[in-house]
Amino acid sequence: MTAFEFAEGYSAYLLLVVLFAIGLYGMMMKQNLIKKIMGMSIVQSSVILFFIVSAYKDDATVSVIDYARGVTNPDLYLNPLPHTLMLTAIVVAVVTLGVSFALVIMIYKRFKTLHEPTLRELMK
Amino acid sequence: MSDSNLPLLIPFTFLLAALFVPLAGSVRRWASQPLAVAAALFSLGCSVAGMARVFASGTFRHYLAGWQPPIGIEFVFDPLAAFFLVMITGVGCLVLIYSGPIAVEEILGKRIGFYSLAMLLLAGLTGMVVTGDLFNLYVFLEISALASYALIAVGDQRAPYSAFRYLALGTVGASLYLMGLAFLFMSTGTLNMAEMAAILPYVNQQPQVVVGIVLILLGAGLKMALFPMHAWLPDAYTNASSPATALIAPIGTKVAVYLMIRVLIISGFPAIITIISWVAAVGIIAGSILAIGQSNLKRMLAYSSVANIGYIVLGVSLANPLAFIGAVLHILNHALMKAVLFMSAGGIFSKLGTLDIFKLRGLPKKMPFTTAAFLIAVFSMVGIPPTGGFFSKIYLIFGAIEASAWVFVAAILISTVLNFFYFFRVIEFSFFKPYAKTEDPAQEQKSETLKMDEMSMSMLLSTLILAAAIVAVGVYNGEIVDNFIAGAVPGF
Amino acid sequence: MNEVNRDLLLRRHMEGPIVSPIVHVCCRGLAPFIQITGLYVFFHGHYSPGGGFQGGVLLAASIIMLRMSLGLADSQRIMPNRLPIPLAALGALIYAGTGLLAMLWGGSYLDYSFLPLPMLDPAMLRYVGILVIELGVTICVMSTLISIYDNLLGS
Amino acid sequence: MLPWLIEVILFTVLIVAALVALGLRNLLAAVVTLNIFSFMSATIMVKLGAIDVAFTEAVVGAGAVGVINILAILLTSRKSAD
Amino acid sequence: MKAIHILVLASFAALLMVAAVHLPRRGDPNSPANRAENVLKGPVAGAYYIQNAYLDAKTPNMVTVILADYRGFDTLGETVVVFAGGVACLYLLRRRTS
Repeated sequence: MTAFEFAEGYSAYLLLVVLFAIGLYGMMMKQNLIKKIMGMSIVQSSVILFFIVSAYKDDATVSVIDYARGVTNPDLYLNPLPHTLMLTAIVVAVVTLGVSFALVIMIYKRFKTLHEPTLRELMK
Repeated sequence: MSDSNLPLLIPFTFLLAALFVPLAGSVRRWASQPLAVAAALFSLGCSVAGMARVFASGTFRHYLAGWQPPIGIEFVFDPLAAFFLVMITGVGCLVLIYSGPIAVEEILGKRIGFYSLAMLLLAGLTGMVVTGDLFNLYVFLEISALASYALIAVGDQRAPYSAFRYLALGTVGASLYLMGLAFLFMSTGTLNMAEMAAILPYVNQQPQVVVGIVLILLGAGLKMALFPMHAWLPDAYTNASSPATALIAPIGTKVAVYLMIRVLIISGFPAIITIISWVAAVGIIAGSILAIGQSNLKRMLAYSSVANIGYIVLGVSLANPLAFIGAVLHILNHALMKAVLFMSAGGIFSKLGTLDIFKLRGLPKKMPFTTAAFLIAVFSMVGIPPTGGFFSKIYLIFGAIEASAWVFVAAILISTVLNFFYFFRVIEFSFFKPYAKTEDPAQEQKSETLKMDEMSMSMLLSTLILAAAIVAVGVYNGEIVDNFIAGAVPGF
Repeated sequence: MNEVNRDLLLRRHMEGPIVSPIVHVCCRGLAPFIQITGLYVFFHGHYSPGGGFQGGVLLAASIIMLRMSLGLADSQRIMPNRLPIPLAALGALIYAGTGLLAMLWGGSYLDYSFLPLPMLDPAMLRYVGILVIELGVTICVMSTLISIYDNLLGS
Repeated sequence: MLPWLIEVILFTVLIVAALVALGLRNLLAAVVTLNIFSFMSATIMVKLGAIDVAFTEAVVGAGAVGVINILAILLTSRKSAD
Repeated sequence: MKAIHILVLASFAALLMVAAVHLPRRGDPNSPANRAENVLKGPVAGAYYIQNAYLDAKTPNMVTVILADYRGFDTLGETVVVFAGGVACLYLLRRRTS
């Protein structure tokens, strides 16, 4: 395998792993709770994109029937299964985001801060 | 409707109840609890019927939408699932009966939401147990997770922050699970558990499969609060309201253990189980030591949960039949014990107004029946013979001996001694401390004029039933193992 | 700065329409088009990208836009505050009930080819069944998103 | 030309958007950057042929997440310490 | 402390990268998830959906058919997740009545 082919086949995976790590970095290192939530949605996006990349096929079209192509050869269409799974995952991500903002608003109402070290102090 | 609808009916009843509780609750506020209890009872009946059928005629499946896997999703009712389902619905049902009066006290005006979320939690947990599809499992995981975030967030002043930490770690766990699932899906091309178990041997030693399994196990470890990843658990259990803790603590983390067992069975117990068993052994000791340092009763129980999860994971990861039986029996025991302990802690908090271990004086006089139930659970926790905890620990120790892992035997024994220490403090301060020497004379006056002041009838009754169940599990442990668990042991 | 923002936001929502007539008219004019788009996306999900969830989000977006511009009091006529959660339960019930109907008529759960509609072959029954459950999803998603917005604002 | 190179460029923009969103101290600006992030991921999905998912991501990013994000920031604090 | 976190994170990312380069390459029509027959000679879900979605439900958009029919229970779960989010927000933020 040449370096060129390697880049074509695997660059997307590697970049998405980097994105995953960036999201985790945001969740671990950032001290503001809203920043943590942003890290969370970055992590979820990277997983979603990972599945989407896995559904790609060379020379295939989108998974809506093209009557000129017919449906006998599955190589002509993208794999629709990961797309479907990720629709569900996106919905789950959005709802988790809503609940986390509800929690953040509750925390802010009680402690008037979203800065994590301060919150830890207040918890003691 | 035929019999093979049973696996569907169990989560589905909870889903339907979760939808009907807000509708009924907006008409009659009190209607929410009876509806929830009725749904749990119906599911318990379905679980028992399904269990009878499993042990009469073997595993059966329900193909959703009529599509056979791998095209569609299937629900599988096998011996292990049956065991977990009966445990979850039984404990859940009793906790829901218990929660009636205390929910009025602690989460007044939010009862409709509480019962709707409790139904969603149980739907998610039972669905995770019964499903045979790895992505469907993720959906159920998120249902139960969302419900438990919300349930934990209502409690004392600090509850929202601990719920937020749980949410952050839980979402990372779910994302790791999904990432691992992506790796496995891309290298096997299927999401169905049975089919994946058949395909994995063809690709087993490849790095992407190993990493995928590790990611899934990491996600499950975060969800079950395995020792180094337990950061969310103590705060969450301490700060949440009593009914929420009593509902989540016994069964919430166990289903993550079930997920781990499933993944290990699918992947044929790969070599990483050695690492897992060491982590679990460290967790046993560390959880017990951390529990000794606590003065809040609920917090102490939370750390003891961390230690007990270590026992269970150790038993699973030793990968021999005896240890596996011990782990599964300990899951049942721990669910019963933690339910009793947290339920009586809720009762103690509502009557004494404190959970500080050093202020529990006079407890046996004031609440004799609660104390009796509490003591039975403590005996089981420490491992005193007629109770269930003794026998599951014996199985675990025999399993460790069979694997000739003497370090783990030592870990279990040391942790038993530590268990004895931290529970003995509670007993000491509630039974044997003299009434003198308090800084607060008003408090003194109050505890001197002790009269019997028990929990209300439904709370007490469900607590006592569970305490009796602990003894029953101990007395009939041979029958339980032979009839219900032996069929669930995978081939090692 | 922050407190001022917050007060402004809340006052606008509690008391009535905001000052600028341009924003007011634009939002009122735009909302029906968004709603039509949402309905189109929902009904056209069989033939092109789209479906229940996307349609539901678009419908919710139009109503949230009206809430932002008209204020909470005036937009009550479009979607009262108490309605969303029962409506969401109803949406999920439409979905669950369709599946249950199929099960009661002898099939597996959610097997639309067993739906009790006469004179349709199984494939057409599935077509209809998909439309019905997408309707449930639309209702549920729309009302839940509105409910989340209301609750975040009214807390 | 090289179709996958377009993807790499889009992914790079995505990563930069994520880093900027995490780095900005003004949370409102960070939220706007996160909307760019969401839009970029929708674009990548279109490039990879996942039109349904791209449509959902775009609708959600513009219609739901953006509104909820901004609402939450207006109701809490707009400044971040890091 | 910060350095240790970043080190852990970097090694985690490195582990994932090592695993990722062993995955089937992007766009491979013969990867296990994309081909029509698996190693056990059974059908693979993705190819089955492509070939049969229109025949089974008269719907050209395969994703819709999978979403609502083949894997309909996932979507029911998704709807329930949405409902759970709504109830959770209500439970958390609605002021106590009575």
